[in-house]
Amino acid sequence: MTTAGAGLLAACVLGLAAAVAGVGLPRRARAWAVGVATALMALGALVAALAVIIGDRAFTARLPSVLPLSGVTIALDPLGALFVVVAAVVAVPVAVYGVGYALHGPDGRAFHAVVPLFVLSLLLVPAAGSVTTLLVLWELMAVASTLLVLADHRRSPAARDAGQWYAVMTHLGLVAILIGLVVFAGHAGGESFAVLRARGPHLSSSVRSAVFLLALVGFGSKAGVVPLHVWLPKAHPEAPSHISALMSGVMVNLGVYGIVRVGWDLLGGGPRWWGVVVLAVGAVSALFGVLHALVSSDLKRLLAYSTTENVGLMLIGVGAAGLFAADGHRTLAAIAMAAALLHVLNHALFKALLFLGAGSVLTATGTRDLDRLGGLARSMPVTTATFAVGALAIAALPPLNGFVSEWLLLQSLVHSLPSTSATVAVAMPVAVAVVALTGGLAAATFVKALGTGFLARARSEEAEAAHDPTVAMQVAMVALAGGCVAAGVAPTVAAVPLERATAVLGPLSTAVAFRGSGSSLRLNGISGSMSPAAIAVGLVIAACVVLGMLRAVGSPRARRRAEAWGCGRTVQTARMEYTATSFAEPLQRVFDDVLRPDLDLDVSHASESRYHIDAVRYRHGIRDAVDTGIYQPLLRAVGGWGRWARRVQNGSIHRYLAYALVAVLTVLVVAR
Amino acid sequence: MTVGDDAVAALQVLVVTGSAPLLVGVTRKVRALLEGRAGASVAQPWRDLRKLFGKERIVPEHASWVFGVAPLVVVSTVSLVAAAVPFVSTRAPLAGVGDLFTVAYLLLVGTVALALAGLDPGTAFGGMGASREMTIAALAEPTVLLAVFALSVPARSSSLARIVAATLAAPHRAVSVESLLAFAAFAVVVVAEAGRLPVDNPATHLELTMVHEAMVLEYAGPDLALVELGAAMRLVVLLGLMASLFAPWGIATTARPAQVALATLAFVAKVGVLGAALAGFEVFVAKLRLFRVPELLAASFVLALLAVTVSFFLA
Amino acid sequence: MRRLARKIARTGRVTEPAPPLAYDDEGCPPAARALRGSLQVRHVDAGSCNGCELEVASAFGPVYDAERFGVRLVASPRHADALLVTGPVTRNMAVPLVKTWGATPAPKLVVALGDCALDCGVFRGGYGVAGAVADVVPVDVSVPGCPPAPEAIIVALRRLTGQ
Amino acid sequence: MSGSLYVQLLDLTAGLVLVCAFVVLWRRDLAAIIRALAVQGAAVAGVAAVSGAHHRDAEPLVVAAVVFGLKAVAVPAVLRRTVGRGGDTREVTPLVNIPASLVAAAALTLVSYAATTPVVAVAPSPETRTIPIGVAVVLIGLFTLATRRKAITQIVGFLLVDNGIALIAFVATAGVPLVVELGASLDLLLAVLILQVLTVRMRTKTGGLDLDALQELRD
Repeated sequence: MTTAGAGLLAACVLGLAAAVAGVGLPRRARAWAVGVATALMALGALVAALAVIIGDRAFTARLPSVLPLSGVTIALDPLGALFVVVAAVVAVPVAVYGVGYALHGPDGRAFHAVVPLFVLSLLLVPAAGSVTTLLVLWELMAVASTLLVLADHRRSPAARDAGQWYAVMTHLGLVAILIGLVVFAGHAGGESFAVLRARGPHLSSSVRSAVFLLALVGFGSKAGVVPLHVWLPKAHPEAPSHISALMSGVMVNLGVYGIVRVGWDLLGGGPRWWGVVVLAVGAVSALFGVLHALVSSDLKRLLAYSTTENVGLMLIGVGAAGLFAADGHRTLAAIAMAAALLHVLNHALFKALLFLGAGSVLTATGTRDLDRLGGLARSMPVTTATFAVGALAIAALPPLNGFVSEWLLLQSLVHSLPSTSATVAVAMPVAVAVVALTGGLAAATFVKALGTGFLARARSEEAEAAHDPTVAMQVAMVALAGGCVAAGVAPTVAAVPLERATAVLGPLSTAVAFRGSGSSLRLNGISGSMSPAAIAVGLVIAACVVLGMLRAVGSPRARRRAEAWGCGRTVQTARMEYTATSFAEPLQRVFDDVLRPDLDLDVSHASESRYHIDAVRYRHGIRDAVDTGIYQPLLRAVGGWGRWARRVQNGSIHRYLAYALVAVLTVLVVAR
Repeated sequence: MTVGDDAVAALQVLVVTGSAPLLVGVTRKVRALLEGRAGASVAQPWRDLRKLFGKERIVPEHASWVFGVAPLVVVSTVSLVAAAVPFVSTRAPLAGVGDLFTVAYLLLVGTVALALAGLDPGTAFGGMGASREMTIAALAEPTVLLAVFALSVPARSSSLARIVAATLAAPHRAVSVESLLAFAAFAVVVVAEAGRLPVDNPATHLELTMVHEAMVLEYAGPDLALVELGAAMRLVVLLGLMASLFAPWGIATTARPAQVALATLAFVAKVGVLGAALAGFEVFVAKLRLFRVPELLAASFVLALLAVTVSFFLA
Repeated sequence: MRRLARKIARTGRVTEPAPPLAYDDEGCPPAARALRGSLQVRHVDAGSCNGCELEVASAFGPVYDAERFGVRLVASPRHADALLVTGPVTRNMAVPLVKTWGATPAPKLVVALGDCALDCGVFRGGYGVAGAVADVVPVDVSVPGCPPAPEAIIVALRRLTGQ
Repeated sequence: MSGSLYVQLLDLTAGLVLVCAFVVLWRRDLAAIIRALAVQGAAVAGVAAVSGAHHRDAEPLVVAAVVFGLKAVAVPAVLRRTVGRGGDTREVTPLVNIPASLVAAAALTLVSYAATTPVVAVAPSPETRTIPIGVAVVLIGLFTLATRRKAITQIVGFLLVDNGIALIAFVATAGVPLVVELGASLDLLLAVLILQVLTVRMRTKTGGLDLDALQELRD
């Protein structure tokens, strides 16, 4: 038995054991046992995935007896292995975090039994080797995550609503995937990925396009792309925080995985417009997501919208890769795809970290509202420091990891010109502009989240009394922060795995994105290099020199603490601070036409005189335009249809018999 | 005899650091002269810094470690940029950093650090400044990256050394349509990023109109000196980038000491001329309302977009 | 724009030549020596009638141009070396003045400008007046006059910068 | 004139035509808009002059002189007089706000580039490569007509369309016959004069140049 097989088997066994332990063990031991078993399970899968990547050989296994009719096919190739690595790298710290979180969050038997199953499904989906296997694991993942979203439903009614939305959206997505893959398998004459891969490129173009679009819709709904993202800002804030970390950090990635796997592996790539569609979807998601993240003052909602944004960036990379591949630019395609895949890893690291940070804040203060937080830097130093690393990384600032993938993405886009195709020439400047605007707004968003949520003065008593969470939770956050720094400084380690992962994709095979030479990252085929390590070292040296100079000129080192300068005001309170809402107000005003905020200002005057104001009430809210513009009318229409259906179906047995008669008559007439 | 690459990098940092306060002195002097005043000596900003380094440090009572670290980050990032951009020599002193995208993001690090420090003390004005600064930075970002895009198309690389070398090899490119459009776009961005009129008034005393100044209202003594030095160096770096990208003549392509010395002089002269021009321009314009700034940035964005488009279609 | 350019060209320099520096060492407070030729001033109006403000504005205007001697007005006491206080200290401004003084990093100076700042002037004994500047914060330099002429302000400031 | 210098000059003048169209959208001040229009007229004349100088042909030079006199001097002067008679000097609230119009105009430019690629591909030459600029200016002119409220800016939009067409005519045919250009120019001048008379009458009737006021006439 190979290492990969042993690792996967161990993961499955440990996962099931953890689920059993969750049900069976007494309350005190439960969290520990489940946490340790889950972490070990993730490690097992990590070993398996690394073995596949290092050996550069896919691991396949057929287990005909596990499922009736079709059996289970496991096929872990380097592309899938990369996603398993991402899932495992996030799952280990999350499992550790979960041990500490159990003291504050849901702690029931069912909850502890479902968490390992969810993690197991996340680890196994990229290893699925046939349509049935994929669909079964996908459904396991969907059901498990729905249950976890609902975990807190007793405490918050919003969780029930979120769970409902999530269940509906995810199953509509499943239906799309199901139809797409079944059609695909039907035309290809087999359901294992090997058969699909062999036949996919030779199917008629209409079938291929239909399968691709269905897969895009189905996997896109899981990835949270606009306009299928509506469940995301509802479900992620309500789920327990480490579950949100798994959902945002890992599960949405699997949507991207599905699009890449079906579109550019099984179908073998397609015409130019596939790339353009994915690119457009990515661009819209990135901008829409970041704009809503910018104006959210609920920390977890902000992070959820930022997930939509980051998925958008990944899809820009995937779409650009498809576009370049269709034009025959393999090198550029490989760089764009590598950028997208590297961003998958980076996003998993920092988004999980940020959600864990948000969870720590939530347990310490009981609120996610940035307008009521603040001052945590002094009361929760570890959480603040790790959250700061995550925030700076997601804002794509060097020398952290978000910058590396953004740089790669920009390089691939920029080197597309001069090109002979007008589509490329129009799409690329727009894509660069979108990436740039998204990056700028993301920086503003996370300055807001960090600056108003963690720095400044406490805006409420709860924030004042906060303290860092338990050791297990701290360890998890520090580990992820370390991951962000490591992936930022040494991205060259990822060169080979990315090369092997992109080589799986037919149209991109044999192309190499970048190589590490020394500490610097050198693009292959085009001129471009960047050394994150040099940036980090340079910054440290510069800072040391500056400190040395300060010492040399005899600057005083002691600092006097003094009251903040408030223009001589006699009283200065935290209520005078800029809040998260006020921080985002100028940008919200600039993008008024897109965000369409609801503003409501009531001024009531004193009864004696109109010149004396009694009270001013200002309300302000921003609703998701897609939600209010598309889904609410749709829901109303469905509701209306339901009412009509109720009239038809009133329970009278005679009427039902009459319907049957009409049906029979219709069949007779039609089939005549 | 040749000058080593590390020596060139160190030289660039020294030149930028040394000339930054002088450039501020020059802009103030030009402004004073145009206003009919005599103005302070060009070296006055250096005197101000020398004094500030010896003064007391004050930290607001609710501020965290971010407040103390931010000035260091500002100066470090801009120093690193100064070492990496081919101001004096195209021999790419720090190859891993001398990429236009990297430079743009490194400068953003300084902005973000200062914005966080503005929020940190928990005052109204600090938050206001941070909010405005990030608004402008976010809206300027598309222009920056598209201008980078336009410049990197002819050179087939976003490496600064390559762009400069390409322009040196084909000087007529410097007056091509795309280059002029990119120059115009870049000029607007420089004004916005350096916090000059008409986007921000560095000499304002009214807190409500402040952007950059509002963020640093709390800094005193050596911390303030670092913030001001960082801002001045940023201006030199931005103007130097403009000079290197659009008028790279004089930049050394070999490591001979004479050429390097000449290149240093050329750099100082170019930045001085650009600084004086900026100060002269500032006399003629008034500060824009904050909500008119997006219009200016949209215009610069369009110029940059046109530069990219034109570089493709007229090529 | 063209009109402004023509005006600038026609007007030329209006600053009057600087009189020789009357520098007497004992008149210079020790804190001023640590400043070494650079003085950032935060102006505090503690309850002035605005007469002194006009003269301060004039001292920093084109004709007297205090900036050429290394003096600059700044927006925050944190950036300042000296507080330029005008007017008698009113009850409402006493606390803000103390806070401003506290917010200024050492070494710091206080310049009391005008007769009111020195001894409350015509407002002495007024119901809203808390006292002279020296009653609230330690004063290092006094500039008498009601209001003091710009030349007097310039002389006092030059003594601090030594330029 | 050497080949590369000619291409460069042609590109610069054509680029200037496009930039002026953006300036028209960007500025609110009517005087600045008219100035941009005058510069644009001069640039259109410049295109004709450059191509005439390159092909050593006198006729385009004459056309250029006529176009310059008309588009850079006469028409702006007429417009300036209309503005100078009082009333509003600013386009205060366009139907589409300024950043959005600029972005829209950029999109129009991209569209015109993409749409004219096949046309340029028929006969690629330095002249035909500037056709997209002409098309873009026409589109921006139509956009101005659709989104600006003041009568003056409406006329400006109309003139933008005309400048765009003139540019296309110069570069697509390597020069327009003198007679045709003269005829077209005179028509244009006539149109502007008529529009000016109309705006003056409108101002005397309604007291302003806001076109929304005309909607009330229907009621």
